[in-house]
Amino acid sequence: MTLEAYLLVGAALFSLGLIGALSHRNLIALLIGIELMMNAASLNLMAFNRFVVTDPTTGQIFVLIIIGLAAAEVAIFLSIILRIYRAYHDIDAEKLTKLSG
Amino acid sequence: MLEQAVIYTFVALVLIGGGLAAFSRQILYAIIGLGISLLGLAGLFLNLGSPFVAAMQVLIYIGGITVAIVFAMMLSIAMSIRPPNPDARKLGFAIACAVIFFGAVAHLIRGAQFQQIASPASEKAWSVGALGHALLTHYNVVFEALSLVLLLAIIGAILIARKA
Amino acid sequence: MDTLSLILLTTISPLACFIIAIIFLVQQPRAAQGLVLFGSAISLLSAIGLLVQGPVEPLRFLWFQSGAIQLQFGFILDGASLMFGVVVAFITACIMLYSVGYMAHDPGKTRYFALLSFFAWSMLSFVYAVDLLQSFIFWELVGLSSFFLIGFWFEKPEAAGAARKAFLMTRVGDVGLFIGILLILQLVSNFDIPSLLDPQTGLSTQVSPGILNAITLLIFIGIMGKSAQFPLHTWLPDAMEGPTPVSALLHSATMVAAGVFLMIRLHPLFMAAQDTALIVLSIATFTAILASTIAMVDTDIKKVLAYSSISQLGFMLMALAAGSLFAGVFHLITHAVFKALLFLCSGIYIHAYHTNSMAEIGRSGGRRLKATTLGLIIGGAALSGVPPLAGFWSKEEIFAQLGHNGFNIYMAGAFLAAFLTAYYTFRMIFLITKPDQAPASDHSHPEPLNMKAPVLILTLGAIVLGFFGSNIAQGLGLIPQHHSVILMISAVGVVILGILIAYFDYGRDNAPRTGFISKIAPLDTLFTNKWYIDDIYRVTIVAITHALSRILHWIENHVLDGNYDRFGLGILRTGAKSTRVQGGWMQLYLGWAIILLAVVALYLGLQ
Amino acid sequence: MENAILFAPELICLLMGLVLFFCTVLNRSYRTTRGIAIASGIAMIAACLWTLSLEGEPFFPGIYAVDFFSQLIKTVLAVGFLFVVIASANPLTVDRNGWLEVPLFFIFSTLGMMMMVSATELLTLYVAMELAAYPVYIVVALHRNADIGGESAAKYMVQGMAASAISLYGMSFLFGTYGSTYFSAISIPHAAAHPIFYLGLLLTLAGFFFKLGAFPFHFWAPDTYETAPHPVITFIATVSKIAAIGILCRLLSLAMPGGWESGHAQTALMWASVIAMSLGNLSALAQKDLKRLLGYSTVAHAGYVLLALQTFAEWGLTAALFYAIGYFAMSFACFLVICEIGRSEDRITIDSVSGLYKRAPFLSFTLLIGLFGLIGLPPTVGFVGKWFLFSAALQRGQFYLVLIAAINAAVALYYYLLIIRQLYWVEPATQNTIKPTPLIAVTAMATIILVIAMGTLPGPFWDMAARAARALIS
Repeated sequence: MTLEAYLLVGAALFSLGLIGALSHRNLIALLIGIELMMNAASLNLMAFNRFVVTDPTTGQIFVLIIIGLAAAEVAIFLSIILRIYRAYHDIDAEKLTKLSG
Repeated sequence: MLEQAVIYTFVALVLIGGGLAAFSRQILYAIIGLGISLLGLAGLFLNLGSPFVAAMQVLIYIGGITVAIVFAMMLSIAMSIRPPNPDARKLGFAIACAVIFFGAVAHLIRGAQFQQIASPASEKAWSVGALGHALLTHYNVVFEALSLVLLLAIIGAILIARKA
Repeated sequence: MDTLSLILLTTISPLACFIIAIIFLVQQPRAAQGLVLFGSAISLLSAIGLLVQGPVEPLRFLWFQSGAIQLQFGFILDGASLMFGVVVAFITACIMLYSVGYMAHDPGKTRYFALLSFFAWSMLSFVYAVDLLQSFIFWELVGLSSFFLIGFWFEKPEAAGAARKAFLMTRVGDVGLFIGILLILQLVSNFDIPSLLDPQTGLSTQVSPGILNAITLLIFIGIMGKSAQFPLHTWLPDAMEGPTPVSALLHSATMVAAGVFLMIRLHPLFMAAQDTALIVLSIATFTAILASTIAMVDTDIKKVLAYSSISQLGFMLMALAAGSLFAGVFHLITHAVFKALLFLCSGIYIHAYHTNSMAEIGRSGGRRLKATTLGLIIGGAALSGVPPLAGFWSKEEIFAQLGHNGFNIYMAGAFLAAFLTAYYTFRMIFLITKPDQAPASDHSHPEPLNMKAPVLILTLGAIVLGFFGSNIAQGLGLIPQHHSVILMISAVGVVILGILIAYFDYGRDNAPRTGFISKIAPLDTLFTNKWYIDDIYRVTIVAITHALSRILHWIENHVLDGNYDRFGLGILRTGAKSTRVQGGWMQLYLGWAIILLAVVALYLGLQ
Repeated sequence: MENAILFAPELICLLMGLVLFFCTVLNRSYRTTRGIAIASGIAMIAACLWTLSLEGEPFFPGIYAVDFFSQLIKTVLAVGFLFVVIASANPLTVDRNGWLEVPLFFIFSTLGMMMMVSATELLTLYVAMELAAYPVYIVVALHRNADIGGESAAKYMVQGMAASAISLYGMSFLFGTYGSTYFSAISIPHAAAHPIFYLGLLLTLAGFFFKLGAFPFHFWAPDTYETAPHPVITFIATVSKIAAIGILCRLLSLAMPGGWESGHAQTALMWASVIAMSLGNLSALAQKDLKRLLGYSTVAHAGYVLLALQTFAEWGLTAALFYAIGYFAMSFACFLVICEIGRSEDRITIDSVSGLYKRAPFLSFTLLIGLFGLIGLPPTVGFVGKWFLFSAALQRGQFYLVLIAAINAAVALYYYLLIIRQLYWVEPATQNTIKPTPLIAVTAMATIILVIAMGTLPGPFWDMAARAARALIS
């Protein structure tokens, strides 16, 4: 596969993530959508790493760091979901309407 | 030929998994979709020459993050059993946004000329050893900062999820 | 003493007093009062010292420099600023002295005197400013301090409202001025006033006439706001809610005078911009007539004086726009003195009888306050232009200038305004001195000496100041316009006519005590309702602002926060199913941002 | 050793962070923890000042730059941290269980921001950005009401995560265009052949626009401002703004040579600036909640800063830095007062400050000065700062842009004046007076002095900003 094909797959994955992040009502589903978006970036980095860059370590490390940060992010976000769940017994994003006023 | 078929299978996994994650109304299916998609990505990473990153993707992302999401889902299961009402307008808006964005980016990608290198770097540069070396020389700050982020995330997660 | 220390003493001493009073003397109002008075006296003496020394070259200091841009700070010491500086310092001193009595029992005395001092500092620094940006800074500070002083009695809701109105309205003008200054920055990158005005190398030689007209017009918008010219005049009568000494200060030598003084400062630019000058002339004439007609029917003494200020400011701007710097300065100075006098007199009446109504003051026995009534009559006569008092000479100069340049229509307007001025002034005087019924009881209110003294000093000023016209012209380096005898006689005739009608309406023994205008009902209604200008604002600008803010509120709640039913994207069905207003829906935010990014990205890609 | 000196502010930040961590482990009292945090703030300031004139690269070359720009921003960040910790005395709106950890998260977030402004490489920048962001997500969630805290944290975090995912996606394109993550490799003239470079830069900037609360990623600002605990929002509104402006300056300085001429990036930024200031000001008009109002006003001020940055000139960069420092002081003055008067209230409406003049004269004076600054009245830094921003745009001949900004500044007067009216001209609902502690009074005094001093004697501050801008460009 060519670089362009990889990039297009990445763009498609990003767009799918976008759909997930924009259409779902459940906070966990939102998180999944955002994870897809981040993975699209990872795919881009790896593809560039293969086809464009002379020193291939940079892209790989970038992706590893992304994985690590995603883990941290998910930990915090899931704990927030639990906190909300305790308060509401519900994790429906659209019900988070108390804030508007 | 077979190699091509394998790659396209991975691509198909990525996209089908992504589609499942994006469109499924059942959270469990969405998580499974994410897992499939990540698995396909790991395959692509492998194909792009980096078995180590592929392994990490499987271990941490699929083995760790996805499982954590499943646990969170189960802890708040009461709400995720009932599939929320499909909302066509909201989905339509999301698809419209995504299509516009994809169109724009795809257009730009097709128009771009990247300076591709003639031949891939030596086997040695792709080795895990080189990766470890770079992580501890070039990117030592990044590495330290990442560990700090993880520490903070753990403290924070405990603090937030703790019962009052 | 050298010029530098004198000018520093003039401007800095009020500031120093302000800082010391506001920080250290909050608990000692008497000490604060003494200090502020002392500072004001120093300021006055050094301003006089400067005047005696005569005009010198401007002093300039570098305030800030970076690359090509340099901002300077300094003092311009020509005839206009020297003379007007003395007037400002003098009137401020008088009003402070007067305030000692007027505010004797007010709990916020320290704050009051500190603010007065701050006001004096801003105004004096504005008058002496050598740099246009420096002028603008102090111009803003003048507005700011008047905002606080108008709203000084903040327990009264009217006072708070008036202060806000004054601030907002003058700010509308300030935006114009600010944009004008920005234009100058962009065109010539130079704010030094003397070099901007230079006939050989100044602004008028560097830009096209159209641009010059635009710049001066923008500056004039600022002047309109500050000097309360139509249509930005409505804040000024409301500003009467402040303490009367503040009104006196605001209307004579500081706030409103700042606008006129800016035009004096930049007079050559306005003369080079022919179209602007004509616009200024028209607006000023119209304002002079408009304000006088409202003053004819108002019953509140302070409101009458306020409208009279608007009208007299119109006279000054007329003079300047018609081309006579001298007439403008002269009228500014004489007006400062007699208008301060009139306000101080009205303050004594209000203080003594606790009413603003002229008829009430008359009935309560206003004329028993001898010194005050003397001041009122002299000041009123000076305002009307009765020879040989101050106002006569300065107004004469304006008529002469208008006649000299052949502005016949404007001349007619000026005569009409002068007639109306004489009429409403003497209406006020007769209402107070010849009440329709004898005062009921004689509870005499003595006029405190510290209130009486400024009145008497200013009365003297209103009498003699007119004779110093040639000195003022000399100070400016100008020659006064030759007065034609016919013009003089007709001007006096107009004034006498006004006084006679006022006497007929209000002054004689069994006068009808209604104005002649009440016979023409539509006009009477129009004037009483202040030409409906406030109401027009209410139904236009205020309503538009409210509508706009409601629309935005609606957008925030419905479009951005995602109530689907109102969401106007074509592919989305609109239905009345779920009408509940949902707020805080975050995904729509994000979706819009993504679409925007995509559009920008496409725009970049298609280039 | 020399590297350690260059890295001193961050090192002290890190060490003191660990000390604070042990405080939480040993469960010391909040007083002790806060005392240590204050001490660390002072130590950080000292370290920043000590390293102010140093230059160098403490780590692998090209990753991390210490120059006057970074050290100046770090100094402001350290001051901001100190001030926020002082302001968060007795933070009743924060979950009682989380009090001890609040300074800890603040200090690590500050560390992340310090690393952000020194980062000269995409990966470092990304990690530093997340290090700065995550602790803030956590403290937002630590509201004493689990529902409010959870909600606002979830919203804030979803927006933040999405923005950083977009940013990351953009970075991947930057990486692809040049084959390197080093800023030194990324240059604009080379980019003319690469429209995809602009896509990358645009998407990367999106993340920082999120931080700055600038259009089109400003949506989180009002909601989060309204609901987050007061000390937390003080931190977000002051410290993280400085960091965001700093990193925006660094990124845009990449595009400095040729950025103006090429037009694309400039056009996009210009529109972002115009829309941000107009939308922010107009939306603020209708607000009743004081913090929400200030949230919209932040959006508007981000627009003013972009006005200078879109000139792609050294002067504009300097003006933006100068205004950033001034804005820090002005908005801190406002938020300090909010922290003080709203100790026990979740929401501060405009009515909450009614008659504050009688209840707390000094605090209301502080708020007044802050508001005067935000309005842009002389002699505060708001006036001079706006003047510099405007003249930067005028030097590029963008008169109409400045015209829009000037009209916007006039519109803003209206809603600020509403607050001032409540402050001074409305009778207070309650009579209980608020007496700030000496420490808070001194902090308020320092803020006021900073606001006035920068407005009356801008020279030294401007020179510093100019030096920083030069360090950035060269």
